[in-house]
Amino acid sequence: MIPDASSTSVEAWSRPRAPQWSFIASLVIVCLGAVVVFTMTQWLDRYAVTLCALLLINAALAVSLTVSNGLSGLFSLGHPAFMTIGAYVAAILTFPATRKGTMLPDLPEWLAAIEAPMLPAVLLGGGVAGLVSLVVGYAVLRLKGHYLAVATLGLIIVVQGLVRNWDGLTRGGSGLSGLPRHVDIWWAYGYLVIVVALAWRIKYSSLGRAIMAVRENELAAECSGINSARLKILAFSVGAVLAGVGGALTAHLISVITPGTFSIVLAFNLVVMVVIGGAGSITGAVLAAAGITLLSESLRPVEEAANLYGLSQVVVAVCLIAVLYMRPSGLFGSGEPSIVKRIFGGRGQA
Amino acid sequence: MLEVRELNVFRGATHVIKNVSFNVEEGQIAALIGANGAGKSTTLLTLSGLLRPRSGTAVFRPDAQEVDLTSAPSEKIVRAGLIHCPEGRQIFHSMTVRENLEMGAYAQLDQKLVSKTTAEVLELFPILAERSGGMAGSLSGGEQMMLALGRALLAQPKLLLLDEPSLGLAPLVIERIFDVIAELRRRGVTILLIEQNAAMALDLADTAFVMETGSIVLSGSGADLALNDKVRQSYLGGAA
Amino acid sequence: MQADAAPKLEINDLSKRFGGLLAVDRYNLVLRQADLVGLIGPNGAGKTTAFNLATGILRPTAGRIRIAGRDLTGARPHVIAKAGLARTFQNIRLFADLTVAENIMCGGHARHAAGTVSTLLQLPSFWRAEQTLRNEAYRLIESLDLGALAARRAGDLSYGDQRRVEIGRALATQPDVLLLDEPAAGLNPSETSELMAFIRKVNETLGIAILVVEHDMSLIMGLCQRLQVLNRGALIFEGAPQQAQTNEAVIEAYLGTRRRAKANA
Amino acid sequence: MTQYVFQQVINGLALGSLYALLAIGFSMIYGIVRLINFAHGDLVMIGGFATLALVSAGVPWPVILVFVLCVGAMAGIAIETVVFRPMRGADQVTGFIATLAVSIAIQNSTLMALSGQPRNFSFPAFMRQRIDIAGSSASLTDLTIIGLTLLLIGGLFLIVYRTKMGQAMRATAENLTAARLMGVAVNRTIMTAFAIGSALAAVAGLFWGGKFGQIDPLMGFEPGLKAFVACVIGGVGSIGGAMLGGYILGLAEILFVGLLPQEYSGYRDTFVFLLLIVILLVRPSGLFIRQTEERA
Repeated sequence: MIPDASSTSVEAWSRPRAPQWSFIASLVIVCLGAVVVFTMTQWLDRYAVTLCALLLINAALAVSLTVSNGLSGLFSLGHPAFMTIGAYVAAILTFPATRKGTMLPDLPEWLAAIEAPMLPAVLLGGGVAGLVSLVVGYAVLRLKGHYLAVATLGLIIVVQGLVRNWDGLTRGGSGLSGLPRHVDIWWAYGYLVIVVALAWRIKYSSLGRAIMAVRENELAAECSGINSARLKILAFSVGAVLAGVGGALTAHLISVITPGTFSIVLAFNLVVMVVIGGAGSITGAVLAAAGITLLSESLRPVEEAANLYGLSQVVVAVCLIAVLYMRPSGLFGSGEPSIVKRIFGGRGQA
Repeated sequence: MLEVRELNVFRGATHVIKNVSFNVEEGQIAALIGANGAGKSTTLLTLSGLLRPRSGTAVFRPDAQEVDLTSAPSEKIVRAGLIHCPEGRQIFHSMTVRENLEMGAYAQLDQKLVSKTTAEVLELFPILAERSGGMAGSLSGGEQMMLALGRALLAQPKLLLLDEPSLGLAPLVIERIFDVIAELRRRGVTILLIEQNAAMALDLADTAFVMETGSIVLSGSGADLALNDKVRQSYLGGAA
Repeated sequence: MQADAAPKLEINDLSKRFGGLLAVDRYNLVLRQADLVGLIGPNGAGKTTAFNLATGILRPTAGRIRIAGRDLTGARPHVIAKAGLARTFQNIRLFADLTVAENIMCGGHARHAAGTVSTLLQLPSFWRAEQTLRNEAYRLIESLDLGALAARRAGDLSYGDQRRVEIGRALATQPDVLLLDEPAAGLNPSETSELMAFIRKVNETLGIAILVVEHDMSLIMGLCQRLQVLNRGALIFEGAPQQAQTNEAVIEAYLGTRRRAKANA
Repeated sequence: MTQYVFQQVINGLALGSLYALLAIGFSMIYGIVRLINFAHGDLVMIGGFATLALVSAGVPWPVILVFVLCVGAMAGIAIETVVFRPMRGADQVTGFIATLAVSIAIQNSTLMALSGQPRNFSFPAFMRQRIDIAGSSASLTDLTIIGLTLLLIGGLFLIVYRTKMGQAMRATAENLTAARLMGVAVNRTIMTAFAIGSALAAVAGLFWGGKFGQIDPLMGFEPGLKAFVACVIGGVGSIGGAMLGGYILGLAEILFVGLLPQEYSGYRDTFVFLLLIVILLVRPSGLFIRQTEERA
């Protein structure tokens, strides 16, 4: 019954490979970004560079939340929990062995002796966060909508409580300060590039389509042979691994980690970035993260001068409510602007 | 009593009701038949003020009043006497039978009239008197339908919109429900009826409209439509 | 095409109880290759519940479901779908925010998609899998005459087009058995007759066994080789469609008694 | 030992009263508009600061109690009409994000206006005395909180189960469409539910300040979350369940701290939220509501 479509038209319509030049375009843009970063390191002062690094990490975190929330339609607020886990794991590994004896006297011998380099520490941090997310996800992802949101909010409090009370391993409420400053803006930039590339690859693949299908209609997805439980855990855990890495990088950028460093306010801010950018839109998440970080940083001097601490959060909250009123699907919906898609080869459209 | 002109209703981006016009005269039973998804329930929801049309007019004229159904809030429409008994019965499961009936009389201020009507309803459906203290959710499907009808009657309907009263009920119960509908007409209630069981609906109706994909494609007296080939083909189970 | 005599779908004494209500009561069905069976009954008779049981959305209280000889009673829907049972829904359930092409490609995901690692690293096997998915989706889109709509957002399509896309997505899973839940609801008569031709084509040329629930009697009578009538959860009739029209129990439960009274008069 | 346990139980009941007051409002609002109102906890803070302002103006306590009820009701109505009503009909997650935003906005506006410095807060001195009951003693503050809470809850039950408005509220909560078809003015009904729930939360703020002696702009966060846990324990949407859930949570928390060795007391909140996750998984519809399978 199926008419034999001529092979040329099949190819024209259905060529999945991104055109060669879009790979080159991506490379060019990555290099251009690198040039911008290099210029920054030359011209800006240290504080400003650190701020830019934080901005890049925030953008990457927002994109990772786009994978675990935006594509899958899950509503998890658990990112700060995974960041905390990743940060502590990495920090314990990289902490100078000479100071571990005094600050963390209860560490097991083998841990106390380790003084790991940054890269393996970060990867392990992400890995442990990922493992935790598998266990938690198995339990929690059966919940729907705002039940999941509150359960993951509870997860933040559980993780913070454990970290605060597990003195021997974490130094409790006072946290770990004086972490080696292994992370600079280049790490942050590399992290952003990798996260965006991974998110893009997932989104524009059969895997990503299936995850979005679960978001759009779980029952229909299941009845089309898609294992929705597995895909939800996958999306949740990919986000958690990336969050763990982000947490580890942030801790080593600001050289301190406490149980409260990654708080519920951060969860809120990340969700705002995803919602304003458009749930599922990678470009939207990057732009919204940059915009919101810049907005709240530019309000900081005002807060300090006028003694109005909290102003930036009020502004962010009001912006969010305004977006929910006027564009409930965010700036870009769940898609990508066509120009971005043309450059990077978005292959979702026919 | 009811006059609908050029009504257009959208649900999201979907154009569900397309240029629908019809009249229901006082004292009549009008039937609206058609396939699932043709837009019948949407029409009723629009008339009772729960959905707003994009364009068109719908006017309800009980006695000397005139109510614009496209703009009046639903509570005002109810007070004017247009009562909608919705699809799937929609009784309040976790409230008692008595409380459900009280909700029917929610918009009524005249307590004397309410207790008189309550007595009438309980006489019409003795089972409701028997079960008045029990939870409505524990009633059988047929009893729930009677409760839904009783609740609607307590609202003192001048025009009663009935959405699929036979849904999921046994044939005997359906006949009982249809007897009640006929009885209501005798008491002067005007009725607009949606019914899957087209044969029974056409048998009872003074006028009838056939709806397909959001438009009214046929109209006429119930008896005429029952003899119409197209109607027989599509809704009455083929040529008999 | 040589008809395969082994049943593709076999349902034995399937029952489902919700609280005190027996929604499906010992339902039986055997579908062989290229069968085309209709299931009718009043609203609330348990037709959709039977579909939900067969596709694993609900777990049966009792009874067995075998697909191509495999016992899949109580299996999850995606397992059942992979085993060869596809369906459509009474209230269309498309992936509204995805394009028509993407919707159809989702149907092929279970059979063709590359693994997670292969996807993340974009290994050659990933590109091969994507190519296969695309080619299949393209052929299906051509044969369903959806070419002009391929890049449109599924949620923006008309009712009739959405129905066709949903059937296309079900076919993309390459099923042995297709369950259609009120496929003609909301279609006008000319769309309905197109749909009938299409269902017949799928049934005859692909050899897919089809069970269709429908209220539109012209579709049922014009299409089905065999008819089942369900009332209050139980089968009250199974046989040729023409016999159903003269069957007392069926007339009583579904076609209506008053009509008969009128016909006699 | 019995003396100690008795005091712990009274303490737990007092804390449970606070949770119950909050959880009831939370549950009413969820029941009627299916919205998890994250900003509900911040009404505790508003109630606390309103009390403080009235105390420093020298207003007598019974008047303060009435006033705080009114302030809470008005705040609830304001939040409902300005933010939530325009979003009614949006999906649950959108609504939840909006309540999160409202909460953050309220907290930070208060921070801006009043700074984050905690303020001392105290009931009149005589409230600190202890009362002897059957050989054990309990603080008058705790007993007052328990007593007044029971009164307020009793009043609420009267409204909900004995008045026409209450009946309309229950009907709307169960089936909004059917309630509209009965002629219930749902906007007014929903506003009333918000007003009552928020008034109870504000009074909980008054009690909270009195029990713990301090208030600050971020104080509402923790009780807000715990009220949600209490609701989940009792079954979200059920008023009686929310009340029981509040008392169970208060008692469990105090007994967890009071009966386990000292070094575990830091895990109090961890315990509460592990409890939440376990209950969500085992009995998502709560301990007191029978599980039913939906007919798909």
